Parts: sequence; structure tokens; C-alpha cells
Amino acid sequence: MDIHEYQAKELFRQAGIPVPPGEVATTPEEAEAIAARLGGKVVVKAQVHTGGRGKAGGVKLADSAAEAKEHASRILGMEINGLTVGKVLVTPAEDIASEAYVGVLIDRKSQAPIFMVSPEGGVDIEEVARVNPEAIRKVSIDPRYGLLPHQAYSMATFLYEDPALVKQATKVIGQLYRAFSANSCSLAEINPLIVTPAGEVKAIDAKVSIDESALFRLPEVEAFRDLDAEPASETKAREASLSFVKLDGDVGCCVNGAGLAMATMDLVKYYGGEPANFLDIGGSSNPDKVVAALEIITADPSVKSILFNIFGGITRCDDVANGIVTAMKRIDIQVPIVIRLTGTNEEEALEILKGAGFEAYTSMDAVVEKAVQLAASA
Amino acid sequence: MDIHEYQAKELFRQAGIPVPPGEVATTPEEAEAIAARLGGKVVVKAQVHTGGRGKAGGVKLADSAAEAKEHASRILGMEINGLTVGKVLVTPAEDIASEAYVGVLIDRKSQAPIFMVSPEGGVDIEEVARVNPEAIRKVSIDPRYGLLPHQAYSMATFLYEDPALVKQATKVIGQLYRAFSANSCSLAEINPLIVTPAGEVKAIDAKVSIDESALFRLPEVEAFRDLDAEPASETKAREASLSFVKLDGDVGCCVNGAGLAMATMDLVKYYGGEPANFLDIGGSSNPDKVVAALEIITADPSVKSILFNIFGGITRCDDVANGIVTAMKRIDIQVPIVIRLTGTNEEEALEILKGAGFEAYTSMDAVVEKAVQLAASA
Amino acid sequence: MSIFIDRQSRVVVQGITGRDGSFHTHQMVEYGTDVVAGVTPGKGGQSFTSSTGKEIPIFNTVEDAREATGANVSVIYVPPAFAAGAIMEAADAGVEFIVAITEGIPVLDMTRAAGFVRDRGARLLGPNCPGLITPGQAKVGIIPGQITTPGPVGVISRSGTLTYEAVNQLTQAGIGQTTCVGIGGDPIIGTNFIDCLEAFSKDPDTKAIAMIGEIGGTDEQEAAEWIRDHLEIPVVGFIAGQTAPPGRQMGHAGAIISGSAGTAAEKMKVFEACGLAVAKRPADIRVLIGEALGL
Amino acid sequence: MSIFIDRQSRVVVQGITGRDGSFHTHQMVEYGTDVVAGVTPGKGGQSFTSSTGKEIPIFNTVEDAREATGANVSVIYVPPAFAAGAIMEAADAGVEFIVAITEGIPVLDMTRAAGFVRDRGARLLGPNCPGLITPGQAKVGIIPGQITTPGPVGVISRSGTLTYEAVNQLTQAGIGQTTCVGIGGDPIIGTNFIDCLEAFSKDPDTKAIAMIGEIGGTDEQEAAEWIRDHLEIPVVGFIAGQTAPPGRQMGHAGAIISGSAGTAAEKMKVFEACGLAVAKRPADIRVLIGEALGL
Repeated sequence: MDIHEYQAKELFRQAGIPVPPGEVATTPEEAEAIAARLGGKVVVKAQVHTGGRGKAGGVKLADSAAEAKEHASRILGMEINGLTVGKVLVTPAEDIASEAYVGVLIDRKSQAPIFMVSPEGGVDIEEVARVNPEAIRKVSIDPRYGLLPHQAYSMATFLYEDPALVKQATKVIGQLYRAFSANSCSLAEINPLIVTPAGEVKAIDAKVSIDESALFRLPEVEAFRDLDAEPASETKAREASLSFVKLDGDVGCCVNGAGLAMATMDLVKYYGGEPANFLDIGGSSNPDKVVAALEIITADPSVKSILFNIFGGITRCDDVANGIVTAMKRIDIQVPIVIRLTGTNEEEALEILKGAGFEAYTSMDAVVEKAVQLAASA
Repeated sequence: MDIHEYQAKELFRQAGIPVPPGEVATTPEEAEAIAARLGGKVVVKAQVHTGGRGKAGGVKLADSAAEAKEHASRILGMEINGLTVGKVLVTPAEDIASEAYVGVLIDRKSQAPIFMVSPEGGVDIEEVARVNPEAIRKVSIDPRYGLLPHQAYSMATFLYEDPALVKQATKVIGQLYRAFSANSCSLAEINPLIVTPAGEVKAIDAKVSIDESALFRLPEVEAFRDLDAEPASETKAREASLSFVKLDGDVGCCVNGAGLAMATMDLVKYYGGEPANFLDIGGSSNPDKVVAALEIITADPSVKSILFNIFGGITRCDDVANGIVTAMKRIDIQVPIVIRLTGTNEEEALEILKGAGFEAYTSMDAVVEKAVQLAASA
Repeated sequence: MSIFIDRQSRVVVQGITGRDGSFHTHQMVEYGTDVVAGVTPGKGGQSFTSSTGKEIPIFNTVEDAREATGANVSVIYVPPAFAAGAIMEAADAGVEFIVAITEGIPVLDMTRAAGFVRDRGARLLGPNCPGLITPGQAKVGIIPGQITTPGPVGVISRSGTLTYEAVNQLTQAGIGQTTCVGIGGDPIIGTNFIDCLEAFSKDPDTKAIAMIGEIGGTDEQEAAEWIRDHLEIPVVGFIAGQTAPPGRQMGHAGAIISGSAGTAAEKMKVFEACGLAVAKRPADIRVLIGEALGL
Repeated sequence: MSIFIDRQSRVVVQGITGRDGSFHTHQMVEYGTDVVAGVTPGKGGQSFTSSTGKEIPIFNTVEDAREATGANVSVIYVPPAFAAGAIMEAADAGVEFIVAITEGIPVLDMTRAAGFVRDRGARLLGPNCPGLITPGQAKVGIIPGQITTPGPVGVISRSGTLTYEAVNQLTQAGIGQTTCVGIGGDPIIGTNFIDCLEAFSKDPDTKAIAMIGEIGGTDEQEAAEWIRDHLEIPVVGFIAGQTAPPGRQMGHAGAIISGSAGTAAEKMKVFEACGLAVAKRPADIRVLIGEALGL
């Protein structure tokens, strides 16, 4: 789960990292009032779960409260990478002597947290990795021991020469690791970590992703979830324990299993169509889930046809068939549905569907091809 | 550092372990008032840093507040294993269905914390280990992982069969480990861990020793130190960064290095004397330490002679010699002093001592033999 | 022959009395797997009656189960909050092969548990995996037995139902399997593609391998390079998620394209460069495997 | 010959600019030890001028020091709060032999650091130890060089000045040493008696061993049993603390009699039962060693 910059900064503050003050506004007037309270120059920053805010015009410097209001009125409601800006962070503009990068994430290969630090901050770190890989130092953390003092110190010496800055950075690195562990992050990043002309090290941007699987024991972090920042369909899917991702096509897909769901989307494309979504109804056989899935898919006006691809293992095909029949009674579905069911209790399922007037397939290729045709001819 | 039962219970409470309420009294009247507040039967327990309180009459059951006062008046001021009782804990008397033992300590061999649990609690665990070793289960904790859930559970199943009790005990074991780690204990022990007739698991006695070396970062635990519970000489020694232990003999010993200090004590005994103390002035050459050491030794009226045994390595002999000369000017020493100095700057030291009228030795055996003779003939 | 499990495997089920654990214990026993013990804290001393009438003793701890029954394989169906602990318990009790079915184990828990299993010299499969099956001998996990049949193909996959799809197509085409292994869809897993490839390379009965990957991470690329450098039998590769958008998690916690790495196109490119036959859709897998085997 | 260090040892001093670190660096260099680097965070790039005029480069980290100088032995003089971290830093940098002089390191810190050093395959001596000296070749730590002389006796001790006393008496009696090792007085130490005995058993120049123990723990008993079962050369044993009361810590954190174990009488009894010559006072050590060597 991605959280906003202002929320990430709150976690960093709790861990002791020096973060400039700042408040969130949802209206230009609030932004003006915050800027007035802070005094001096401020930065107005769009709070959206995507990178490239600066390039998109979502980050603006304001000399006065009035200018902050003006910027906020332009940024609020702006679309950045398909996401609408609903909040801005208003924070003092800092004078910057130098910018560094400090991040920690879970590394799949070493199966451990790994730090990446670079004296070249304030820019895209993947770009630095490509152009100037020696400017990045990676340090793997043994989860049995956690971050060791000499590792933090050694990374700090890679960022700075001045012992006073090294000392501050050592501390920040330790605090960042604490924030990362305490909040079960998959990523925690400060970019840039700045040095002010007065020699103070500060985190002026913050990016944090939380491991979804750990949220059950982090209620205060779960509360950071911004329902306005995601499509309503995804909120509904999560509440129904479905994995759902909205895509741009017109063939609605309802599949059990993430790998099969991706392969089904790919097959839609293979047969010349475009999938409208990724949807995994999971391993359970609960008919309510099928109903919720159909409600979510049919709420998307671009969907022209719907396909079910169910390989019954734990999931029982007859349960899914019952779910489809139930859903058809509850909701008024305007688009054609084609169904492929195979595996556990396949016979019973086909019987149920036949009784309700559905045509059912047993081959994945056949059902996908049919759904693509139906969408194309709609 | 040993702490009192009531202090250990405070640490246990902080970790969430179910511990009955209770307060400390230093007068019989306070004990009466606490017993009245608690209501019902209470136990009055001597707070001293030694075992065997029960056998010595330091733990008494009282049916009423008046009886609690009576017991407190007898226990306060009592001597147990040479220590004077200055405080009593007044705590409700619990009905006991069964008693178990749960302890964790640092094991030198595995270089790790080790748990010991036994369903036979309320008695000396060393005695259980001797008589019925199968009644004790030992579980080593890998410090890289800490106590693992299955370890706590498995120990709890060794104590109880009833799943409800196992559940409570699993929790207590986890909490005990947390208290042990958070407070850098060398030992944390619940004996007995009782089950009440209502099926509640509770810690009704608590014993905790803290690693002295970790106290610098545990100010709230350091504050538990009870200066009244140790001889004034030991408090003074600690403040002067000396290692000092009061013994019963008459030959005062001032030595650099713990091993040499013990060997010197042993040699006093070998030559027919009795050492008055263990005293290690440590590796530093600070003359003030020598002065403090002499003040502590001479404050003991049983001391009949004093010997110095210094092997100069880091410690410079001339510094020690200067310390002795300085001390002689500041304090009026009534007993004879014999000195052995060898090693770094030995020549200069002997010169200094000769100038101040001291006889100095270079052999350890000679100086000890002389000190024993002087004490015997005093 | 086979890899990891066979009819000699003695299986203990952690979480045997739970909904999933009991359902799949019935299935495993029906298939012929030698399930020798179950573990549910607090239910030690009871027993579990399988649909075949077999009585399986239940223990409080894996240690008790292993001591009493000599179990050497464990399969874990306990809820996510306790699953990492269950993995460490199994390794600590001396179980050699641990199959973790549970989905949704916190990643930081897994960094510790995976290291713990390594420290103890055991092997972990999963978590968030369907387990594995050696057709005709034993199945440990949740793969439906009826879609498999004994034969010469090793199957390795990060996915569940997609594996069933591919295996089912193989079986229907008359091509059997030595062992089918689901390695799991999480970012941190105990046994990866290369571990399985190495094991298959030592199994003389495995004549070809189907390797089914997904977007996210670079395990498939490394596996392809390992195949190029070490493996002599043919491998057919497939990657799910060719149409997945970057930065979005596609169901599996590990199925997410971060930065420039981990796209399906990238993985398929490396497959080709390393000499694998690349399947464009699931149905191609059985075709390419058939060609590789000269059928 | 010798154990652990010799004239080839390349030593890095952690905490070289501190009071103790600088004093003993002068001493080590004067003795002839090849001190190749110092480490003090924040002082990287500076250098340390020894009393002999040798310039020793200072680095911010052990890793930097090892890379630049090939140091393979480290000696640690940093304060207790940072010492466990310094030990792990040295092991992480690939230093093979780490000598921790610092006294007063928290025990829980040491449980982690000792395990870390083992995980990395390095050897730790100490903490709270005087280090070691191979007379005529090198000294690492704080043992005064002038009281030692080359010869056939290996010395192992939990103590500092008591070791000096014994070694000095040997030297004055004309009996030299291969290596004198102070293993330290803490409850948790990296190298114990048996480790040293094993090393001495492989050193053909060591013809007899003096083993100087203390009250507390059971290391001496286990060492005596090891000697009985494995060692062919004679060993003289001494235990300090025959008059120590139970339950009181005698200076060293490890010198405390808990329960019935760890008394001097108990240790001396086991020494005798295992065939060691038992010295009743320090002066007996040189006498018994002389007898053992047939002098």
C-alpha cells in the first residue's frame, strides 16, 4: 500500500528523522492559511500515489500565502498519471546546499532489506543507477541482526566527507531503518536528503510503501489508506477480498488465481482484444464473491463482454456457477457473459448453468476468443 | 546488580505479566495501612538481596492489618544471611492450586539466554535439578531470533496440560523474555508461577539480576539500586570506580587486577591469615583511586594490616606510589602498610616510597607473608 | 523418480483441524500421501479421521509429532499471522522439507523465517504456493490429483491455477509428469526456479521441463541463464502478465513490475536468448513440450 | 612457532586515537608488532605517529583499513557502548582475528556479537582481556612485553595482572613462552581455554602449558577433561579465588560463584582428576612448569 508524502513524513517524524513542518490542505483557502502560519516561502506539493509530480506541475514554490493559494487552486483537481490530486502538502521552502538519496527496500534476491544510498539525490535513482552506477552504494541488512552501527556509519561516509554531516546522516539512516521495520515497509525512501547552508541534514521528500500483508497488525498505518486516491471499484474489491486492478480495455475478466488471471488477460490480447481488468476471485468458493466481482466489472461502462475462466481445484465449479446465477438475479447485466469452468464439480456446474440458460465452455482459448468477438461486435 | 522482589515485580508488570498488587513499607505502621487498603489476608515479605527468606522467618502470612503490623515490626530490622531488612512488601495472600518455576538467564556455555521451566515450583530449583532433573526443561534462545513462539508454547505445555493454562503460560513466558531483554537482565525468575483455584496463572515471587555493564543505558533500572542494602564501603568503592567486596578477615588488600586480587587473598589464607576484602583498583594510574581505596580499607575497624600488591603494566608503579604518599597525608592511618610494586616504572616508585619512609617489596609472597605477620601480631 | 517428495515421504500437517488443513488432509490421504501426523496447539492427544478411515494422531507441537512419527515433510495451513512461526517451528523440530501454503505472510516475517530455515539446513517451499505433487506417489499441498499423471515432464511454476491449466493440458495430451512444483507467488520464497531445476537435473526420469513464470523480480532470467549453463534437457518457458501495467500488484504479492525490471517481455527475451522454447499462451506449453520430447 | 599471532600479523587498531588505544599502539609498535592501520570514525585520512616515528594511516572504517592495508588482525580499545558494534564491524570487514580489550560490554550485546563473529567465520579473543603476546614476534593488546621471553611454554589465562605475575616469574626463572594468551574475564568470550589448548596442541614448539583460571563457570573443568582426552604435553593449572565468597562478583563479570558450580575447590579437584599439576599459589606455577619440562 502506497501512502502519501505527508503520511510518510509523519512516520519519519515519529522515528526522529528531521523533517520540516507542514500541513495538508484540500482547498486553496486551507493552503493559504497554512502558508500564512508557516510564514516565508513555501512549497505546495500534490499528494498522489505516483512519481513525476514535479514534471507534471504538481510541485510549486510560493513566495507568499496568496501565491500558495493560487498554486493550490491549480494543483487541486489536476490529473497526474491518471490520478486526480485531492490534497496538497504545504511546507516551508528549504535552502539547499546539497541533495542525497537514502532508501531501503526488501530485496527479493538476498531475501533481506537492502539500503541504497547515493550522494546524487533529488533525481530519479533508477536513472542514476543506469548512468552512474558507482554513485550508488548498496548495503544488505541481515534481518537476524538488523542494521548494524558500522553499516549506517559507512553509508553516511559514502554520502558526506564532513564528520558533522556524517554524524547526522548516520543517525538518519538508523532512524529510517527503524521506521521501515516498525511499519513493515516494502520501501522507505528519502529523496532528497538535503544539507542546508547551515549544515543541517533534513528529509524534504518521503516515499513509503507498506507491506499489505502486515497491515492486520498495524491499525494506525492501515488508517493512512486514502480511499479517495483509488478507484471506487478497487475499494469495493478489497472489501470483498478480491484482487482487482482496473485496466483500459473492454473485455471484463473474472478468474480464480492470479497467474491464471494474468494469462487470461494476455490471451485476450493474443486474440486481438483488450482486457478491462485483472480480477482474481481467490481460492474460496463463496458465491457472494462472484456476485461482488460481477458488480464491480459491470459498474465499468467500457466493459462490452465478460468472461469467466475458472479452474476448479479448491474452488468448486458448482459454487461459482451458483454465484453467477445469483448475481444475474440481483443485478441487471447488459453485456454478454461467457463462461469456462473446469475441474472440481465441473459436471454439476455445467448442469446449473445450462438450467439458467448459459452457454459454458471447457477450453480457455475458446472462451477468450468468444469474449473478444462479443466485445468487438458490441 | 540484584534488585528487590517488589522492583522485579514492577518490571514484570510493565511487561504485562500478571502480578498481584502490593506496596512496600519501611515501618510497621505503613505495613498496617497497606494491609488495610488491600483487605483480606496478606503476606508480609522481607525485601533483601538473598535467598532463604522464608526459612529465616522473613515471610509471614497475616489474617488482619493488625497482624501485618505485628509481623512487619518483627521482620523490619531482622538480619538474614548478614543483611538487615529495611523494607517489607505487603501483598495479598493468594490461594494456590499449583506452583511452577519459570526462569531465564544468560548461559555461559551456549553464549545465549536459556530458559529453565519446571512444573515443580515454589522450591529451590537447584534442588529440583539435583533430585529430579527430568522435571526441568531447558530451552536455549538464539539471540539472533529471540524467543520463538513455538518455544514459548512448548515450554508452557511442559508446565500444564489444560489448554487454557498453556495459553496463559505461553503469554507469561513471552512477557518474561521481553522483561529480560528490555532490562538487560542476567537472570529473571518467577518462582512460583502459581495457578489459582479459579484457573488464573500469576507470578507471586520475582527475582531479577541486572547486568551491571548495561546500566549506563538503563537509568530507570539503575535507579532501583538500593544503597541501604549494601555496606557503605561498597557504595563508596563503586563511586570511585573500584571493585570492592567486604570480607571477614583482618588483612586489607589493595591490588590491581581482579585475578591478581583474588590470588592475593588466597595467598593471605595460604600464609595463615584472613583477607579483610577484595579490592581491585583497576587498570588506571589515577592517584585519587589509591586514596579512595585506602580510605575504604581503613574505615573497616577489623583491618590490622594493609598490603599493596601492584603489578605495573598499564598501571604505572610511580602513580600508585604517589597515591599512597598522598593518602598518608590526607588520612590518619593507624595500621601498618606493606607494599609490593613491580613492573612499569618500578624504580621511580621505590624511590618515591623510600623518600616517604616506606619499606617496599618486589615479591608477592614476601609482602603477603609480612602483612599476615603484622596482622597476627597487632 | 521424482524430486522433493515420493511415496516414502512422511507428512505432518500443521493446522490439520483448520478449514483448509482438514479439507486438504482428506485430499492428500485419498491421493495416497502418507500423512502420519497433524499438529494443532491445544488438541494434542486427539486424532483426525480421514475420509478413507485412516486415524491420524494430532500433537500439540511439531517436535512431539516428529518424535512420535518420524515425519520428515511438513505442510502448513495456519493463518498468516502465525505461519512464519510455524515454519520456524518445523525447521527447529528437524523437519527436512517444509511446504507453506499460507498466503499473506508479512514479508519481514519471511525474511527471518527464510533465514532460519537456511540456518537449520532445511528446505522451504513457498509460502503462498499450491505445494507439489509427484503423480502416482504423493501430493503435499493443494494441487488437484486428478489432473496429473505420471510421465517424463517436470513442471515448475510461480502460480496455482495456471499450473493446473498447463498440467491438465499435458495430461489430456497424454504427457505425464515426474513432479509438479508450485514455488509460490511471494517476493520471498524458500525454493526458487534454480533450486527446482537443479533437483530435476539429477532426476533421470525427467526428460523435459515446463517453467511457468510471472512478472516481477528477475528469478526467471537467472533461471534461464542457469539452464543455458547447466541443463541438458529441453525447457519450455511461459510468462504470465504480458499485459500487466507497471507498478500494480497483480494478485500475488510478488507479481509487480518495479522500475524497468521484471516485465514479461524482458523475461521472454532472456528465455529466448538462453535457448528455451517460449510459449506465447498456455496452450503452447503442451505443444512445445510434445515437440521437445519428439512426440 | 606460536599461536594466533606472529611477526606476519598485520594489525589494525580500532580506537587508535583514544587514550588507551594510542598508548598501547605506541607500546605495540615499540615491541615490533606490525601495526598497519588505525580506525577512528571521523579521522579518516589523518595519521598516527608512533613513538618509533612510524606513520600509521587512520581510516574511518575497518573496511577501508582492511582494503587499503590488508590488515588481518584487529585490536579494539573503543568504549563499552560501542565495542560490540566494533567487533561486528571487524568481522564484517573480513578481519580473521579480533582482539577485544574493552571491559564492561553489556552481556546481551556480546551474545549477538559472539554469534556474528562465528557466522562470519572469524575468531574473537576477549572481550575484557589483556590480549596476547608471542615473545620476540608480536604483541596485540596490553601485556607488557618486557616480562616475556621466547621459549617452550604456552600460557592461557582468564586474568590480566595475574598472568603478568606468572609470566614474569617464568621469565625470571629462565623459562620462556611460545605465546601468552589472556582470554578474558567476562561470562561470554570468543575464545576459551579449549580453543587455545587445541591451537597449542598443533604448535610443535609448545612443550608445556600453564593454564590460569578463576572461579565462575565451568570452562576450566571442561578444559581439564579435554586435556585428559586429547593433550600429550604437560599442563600446570592454577585457580584464583579460593577464598572468594559465593554469589559475589570478584571484579571480573565472569568471576562469580553461582549455585554449587564454579568454586575454586571444585575446579582444582577436576584438574587433579584429569592429571594436571595443580599450583596452590602463583609461585608454584614456575616450579611445576620447570619440573614438567625436566629443568
